[in-house]
Amino acid sequence: MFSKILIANRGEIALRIIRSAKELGLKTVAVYSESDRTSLHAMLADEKFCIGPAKAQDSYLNVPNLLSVAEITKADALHPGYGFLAENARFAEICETSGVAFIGPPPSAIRLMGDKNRARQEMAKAKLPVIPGSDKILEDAAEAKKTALKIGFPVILKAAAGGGGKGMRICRHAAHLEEQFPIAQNEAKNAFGDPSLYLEKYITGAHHIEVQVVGDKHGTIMTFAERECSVQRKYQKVIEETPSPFVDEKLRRKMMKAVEDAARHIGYQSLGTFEFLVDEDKKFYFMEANTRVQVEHPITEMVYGINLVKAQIRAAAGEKLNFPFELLPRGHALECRINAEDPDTFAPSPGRIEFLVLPGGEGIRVDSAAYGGWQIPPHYDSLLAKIIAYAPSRFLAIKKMQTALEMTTIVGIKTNIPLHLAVLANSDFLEGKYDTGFLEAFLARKNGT
Amino acid sequence: MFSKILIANRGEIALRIIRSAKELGLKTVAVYSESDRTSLHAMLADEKFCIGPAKAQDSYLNVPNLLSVAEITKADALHPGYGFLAENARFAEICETSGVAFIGPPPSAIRLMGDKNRARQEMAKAKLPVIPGSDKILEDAAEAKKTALKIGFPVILKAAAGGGGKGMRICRHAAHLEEQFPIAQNEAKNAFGDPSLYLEKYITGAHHIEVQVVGDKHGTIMTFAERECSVQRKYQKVIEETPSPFVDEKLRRKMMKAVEDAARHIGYQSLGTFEFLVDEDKKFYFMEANTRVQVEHPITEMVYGINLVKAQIRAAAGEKLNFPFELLPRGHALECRINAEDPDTFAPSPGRIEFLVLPGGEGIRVDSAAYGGWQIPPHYDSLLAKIIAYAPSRFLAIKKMQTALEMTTIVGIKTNIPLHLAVLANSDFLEGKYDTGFLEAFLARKNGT
Amino acid sequence: MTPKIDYEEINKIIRLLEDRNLAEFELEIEDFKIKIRKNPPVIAVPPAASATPGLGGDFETGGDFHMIASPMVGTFYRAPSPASPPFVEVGDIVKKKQVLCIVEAMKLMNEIESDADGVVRDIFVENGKPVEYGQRLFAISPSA
Amino acid sequence: MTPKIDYEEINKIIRLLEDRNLAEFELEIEDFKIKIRKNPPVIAVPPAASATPGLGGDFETGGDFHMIASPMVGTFYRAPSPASPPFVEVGDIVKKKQVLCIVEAMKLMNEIESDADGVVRDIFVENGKPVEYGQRLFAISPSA
Repeated sequence: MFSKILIANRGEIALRIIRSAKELGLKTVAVYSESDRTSLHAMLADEKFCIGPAKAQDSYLNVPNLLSVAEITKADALHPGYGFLAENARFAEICETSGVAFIGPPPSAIRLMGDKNRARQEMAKAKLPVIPGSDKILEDAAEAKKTALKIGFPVILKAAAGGGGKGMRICRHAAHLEEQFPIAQNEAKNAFGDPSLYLEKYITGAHHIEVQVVGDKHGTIMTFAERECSVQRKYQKVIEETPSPFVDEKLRRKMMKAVEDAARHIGYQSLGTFEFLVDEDKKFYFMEANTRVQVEHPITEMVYGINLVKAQIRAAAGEKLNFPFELLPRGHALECRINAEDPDTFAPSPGRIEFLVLPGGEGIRVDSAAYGGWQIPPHYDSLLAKIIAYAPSRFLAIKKMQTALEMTTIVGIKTNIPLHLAVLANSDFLEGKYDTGFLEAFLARKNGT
Repeated sequence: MFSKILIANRGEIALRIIRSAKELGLKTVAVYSESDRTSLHAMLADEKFCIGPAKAQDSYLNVPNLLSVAEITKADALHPGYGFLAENARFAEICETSGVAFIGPPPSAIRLMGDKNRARQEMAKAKLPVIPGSDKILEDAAEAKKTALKIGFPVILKAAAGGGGKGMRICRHAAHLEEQFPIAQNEAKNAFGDPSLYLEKYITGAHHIEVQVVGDKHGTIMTFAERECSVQRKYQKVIEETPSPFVDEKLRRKMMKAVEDAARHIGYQSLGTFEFLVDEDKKFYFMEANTRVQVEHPITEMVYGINLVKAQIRAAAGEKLNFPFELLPRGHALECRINAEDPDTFAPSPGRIEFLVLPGGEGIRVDSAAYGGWQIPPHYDSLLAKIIAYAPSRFLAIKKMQTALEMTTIVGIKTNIPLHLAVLANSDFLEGKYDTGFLEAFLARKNGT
Repeated sequence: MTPKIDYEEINKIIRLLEDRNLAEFELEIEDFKIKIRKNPPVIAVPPAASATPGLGGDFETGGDFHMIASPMVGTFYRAPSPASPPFVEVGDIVKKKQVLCIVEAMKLMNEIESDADGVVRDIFVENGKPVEYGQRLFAISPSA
Repeated sequence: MTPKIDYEEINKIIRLLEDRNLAEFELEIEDFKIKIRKNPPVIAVPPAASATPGLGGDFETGGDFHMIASPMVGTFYRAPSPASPPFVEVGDIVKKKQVLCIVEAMKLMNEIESDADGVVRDIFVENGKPVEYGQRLFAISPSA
C-alpha cells in the first residue's frame, strides 16, 4: 500500500479522497490555488501546498508544480479526482515515470477511452453494441452527409477528443448537418485543441444509463447495477438514481455482463464507468467510458454499502479486490447536485455563504466542501454539495430527498434547490417516466416557451 | 395517518422527528423556550410556538402550554422524543383524553416500565431472566441487609422511581450497605420525589446490551440485533455499536427471542428498548425497558437500512408494520456522542459555535441541531451531535469514525472529541474487549489515579 | 480654528462606518469629543426565523412603553364574550390589576391584568388569534 | 495650531486600515485624539488554517518593503552549490535582474531574480526548505 497520497483536485471530491485515504491509514497532501486558501480540502489534509494562482491552467493543471509537490512531500501516489488532469494520459505517464503512482488505469487505457472514436471501435470488437455511425474521423461535411444518409437522420456530431457536450450538435436533416459541421469543428478545436469530429445516429427518447466497473491488477473485474442519469441539462447531469425505474432485471444483467466482458477485453484495472444510451425498446448502445471516479458514484456506494474510492486506491496499490459480503444492491438511492447557480437562469452564483445548514440524519449522505462563512471562488465549477438520499424504496427515497432539500438552508448565494424540488414534485418524474429529453422539456414548459 | 405532529422536544431528536414526519407527508409544529429562539428545530418546522422561559420546568415540561399549542395548531399527534415528558404516563394520559395521540405505547405500559421494581416482576413472569434481588421495595436498611446476604455481595441499591444513575449505590459488604442505604434514599427522594429503594445483585465485568423492539396495534412485534452500550461514564453512554463484539449468534438469537416473548406478554405497541446486563458467561439479566426512542437508535437503522421513528409514528397511527425487505442486519455501525463539554473535566461547555465543519461522505451519518454561529443555551443537556459511522466490518467502521472525528472542526466551545479519539485508539477497545467498567478504568489510568 | 463637525458631518461618518464595516469611531479635539460604536454584526439568521410574525423577542420599539406579554400559550380575546365590548381600546386609561384581555388555554379563560397604571398605546394581537408565551399583547405608556 | 481633520482625512485613514488589514487605529497629538476600530471578521477561520507556517497571504508586515515571492513550487537554495557563498545576505544592495536564489523544481534549478533595485531587508526561508507558489522569499526596500 502507499504511504502518502497527493490529491490533485479541489472541492468535494478532494475531501472525499482525503477521507478515504485517511481511512486506509495513508497521509494526505492537498494542493490549492491562491483563491482556495480557505477551501476545506486545504484545511483538512495532513499537508498542503499552494500551487499557483486562481486560474486552473496555472494551478490545478500546473503539472510541474504538482510533481514538485509530490517530490518535496515524498508522496508515492497521486489521485486526480475528476475533471482537471483525471483523464490526461500524458499526465498519468509523467506521474509513473516520476515514480508517483497515478491512481487510475494505465495511461494506455486512458488514451484509448479518451479517443471517443477509437473507443467505439475497440468496444465494438469486445461485442459491446455501439451506436451506428462513422467508424472514423470525418474528413469533411460531404463525408458526414454521406454517412448520415446511410444510417438515417437524426444524427449527432461529436468531438473525437472531447466530452461534456462541447462540440456536440444534433442534426435533423442534410442541410442542417452541412450548416452545423463547421460550427462543431470550431467548438471542438477551441475546447480540446482538436477539430476532429465523428457522427452517430441520434437516438430520441433515449435513457442515459451507466454501469460502474472496478478492476484490479490481478484480473478481477466487478460490475455494479446501473445508474440512471437521464435528468440532464445541456449534457450536464442534475439528478441520478439507482436502480433505474426504466431498467428491468433482464436488461440489468445483460448490461452488467456486457460491461464485464468489455472491461476484461481491454484488461481494465481501476475504477471506471461505461456510459450507454438505451432506447425505448431497451436496446443499449455504448457511448463512452470514463476512466476515473464519477461525481455520481455515491449512489452506487449507498445501495451496495461499499466504498468505491477505497477500492480504487487499493487496486492502484496492487491489492486484490475483495469485499466482506456478497455484492448485492439493497434499496434505492438518489443524488441531487446542488450548484451555486441561479435556479432560473443557471448563471453561476459565487459569493459568501453567510449561513449554512446542510441536511443530515437517517438515510442522508452529504458530500460537500462548503462551510458557513466560506467565500466561494468564482473560478471553478459551481458544484456546492451532493445530497444523496437512501431508502428501502424509490418512493421513500424521493420523499426523503424532498425533506432533506426543504430543510437545507443556504443564505448568501443562490442555488438550484428550487429546481430540484420542482423536478422531484413532477408527476412524470415520480412515476419514473423520463428520458434524456425530460429536463429540457420540463424547463421549456416551466418558462412557457 | 395523522395530519400534523407536535414535537414536544428540542435539539437533535426534535430535528430527527421533524424529518421523519415530513417524509411521511405530515405537518410539523415545533415548540421552543425563550432561549431556543434560534435553535434549529424552531427554524425548520412548519409552525413554531414559544412555550415558556429557558427553564425546562416552565417550557418543555409545561403541560398546559404544550396542550394549548396542540389545540391551537390542531395537531392530532404529539411526539415526546426522549427525556422531558417522554416517559411520563400521566402526560400520555392527558394527551389521549385531550384528543391528541401520544406517539408511544399506551400509558399503562409506560407506567409499568416506569416502576423499575414492578417491571422486573412482570418481566420475570414473562420468563425474562432478571437479576436476583429484592422482589419489592425495601422497608429499611435491615431488610436490605437480609436480602443482600441471601443473594450475596456485591449488591446495588436502586431507586424504584428513577433511572440515569441517580440513587444508585454499589455496596461491597454489609456495613457498607447500612451506610449507603440512607444516602441513596435521600438521593432518590430529591431526584424523583420518592425515596423507595430496591436492590439487585451487582454484576462485575458486565456488558450493557440492549435489544430494540417495535410493535404495532395489530400484534406485530419485531426485534433487532443488539446494541452494545458498555462504554459508559457514570451510567451515561458515550459510544455505542452494533453488533456487539462480545455477543455471538447464539446469544443474539436467544436475547431477541426472549425480548420478543416479553414484549408480546405485555402487548407492547410502539418503539421500545429492553436493557440487559450480560455477565462474562454470557448469561443475560433484564435491567429495565425504555418506552421511547433512544439516543443510540441510529446504529440499528444503519445496519438494517430502516427508519425506526417512521415506524414508531406509523404504529401510533394504527398502521400495520411492514418493511420492504427482510430485516437482516448488514455491516457494522458505531455512534459517538459529541458533547459540548471539557474532555478532561466533563464540565459542560456552552457558548457560541464560531466555526463548524461536521463530517460527511460515504458511511457517515450526522444527527445534530448545531450550526455555525449558534449560541448553545446553557440550560439543557450537552449533546451537540451524534456521529454515526457505518462500514462493512467493525475495523473499517472504527477507521471511518476516527477519520470523521479528526476532520470535524468545532471552534468556540470545547467538545469530548479528544476523549472519543483516545478511546477509539485504545487497544482493548479495538479488540472489542471492554465491559461497563472500561471507560472509568480508562479515565483513571489516563489521569494517573 | 475648531474643526467643523456638524450633523451632516456626523451623518457622513456614520455612513462611513457602515460602508467600511467599522465597529468603533472615536474623535477628540480640544473640547470636542465624538464616539460612535456600531452594534456587532449578528450571524445572519436564516429567513425562516426572521419571517416569524409576532416574535415576542424584540420588546424595544423605542419610547418608554411598558409591554404586557402573554404569560401562556393560548387564544387571545379582547372581550369577555363575543357580544360584549372589548375590555380596553387604544387610548384608554388603565389601572394596575385592571383586566386587559383573556387568554384561553385548555378551555380555561385566563384574565390578563395590567401590571402598571397608564394609557393603552397599542394592541398587538387581533381578537381570536393564538398567542405564544412571551408574545407582547399591549403597549402601555406611564401617563396620558 | 489644530490639525485639520475633515471628512476626507478620516476617509483616508479608514482606507489605510483596510489596505493594511489593521484592526484598530489610535492617534493622540496634543489635544487631538482619534480612535477607529474595525469589525472583526465574522467567521473564525479554524485553527488548522491559521497554524500554517509561511502562508504567502499576509504580505504586508508594515513599511514599504517590496516582496519577492516564489513563482513555483520547489526547494529553496540560497547558493548555486553547497560549497558556494549565498547569492545575497540581509543588508546587500541588489539590482533588478540580479539572481537572489534558486528554486529547484523537477530537478531543474530555476534562478529567481530581483524585480527591483534596493536593499535586502529580510530572507524568509531557510536554505534547503520547500516553498509553495506565492510564498514570500525576500523583502527588499527601495534604497539604503
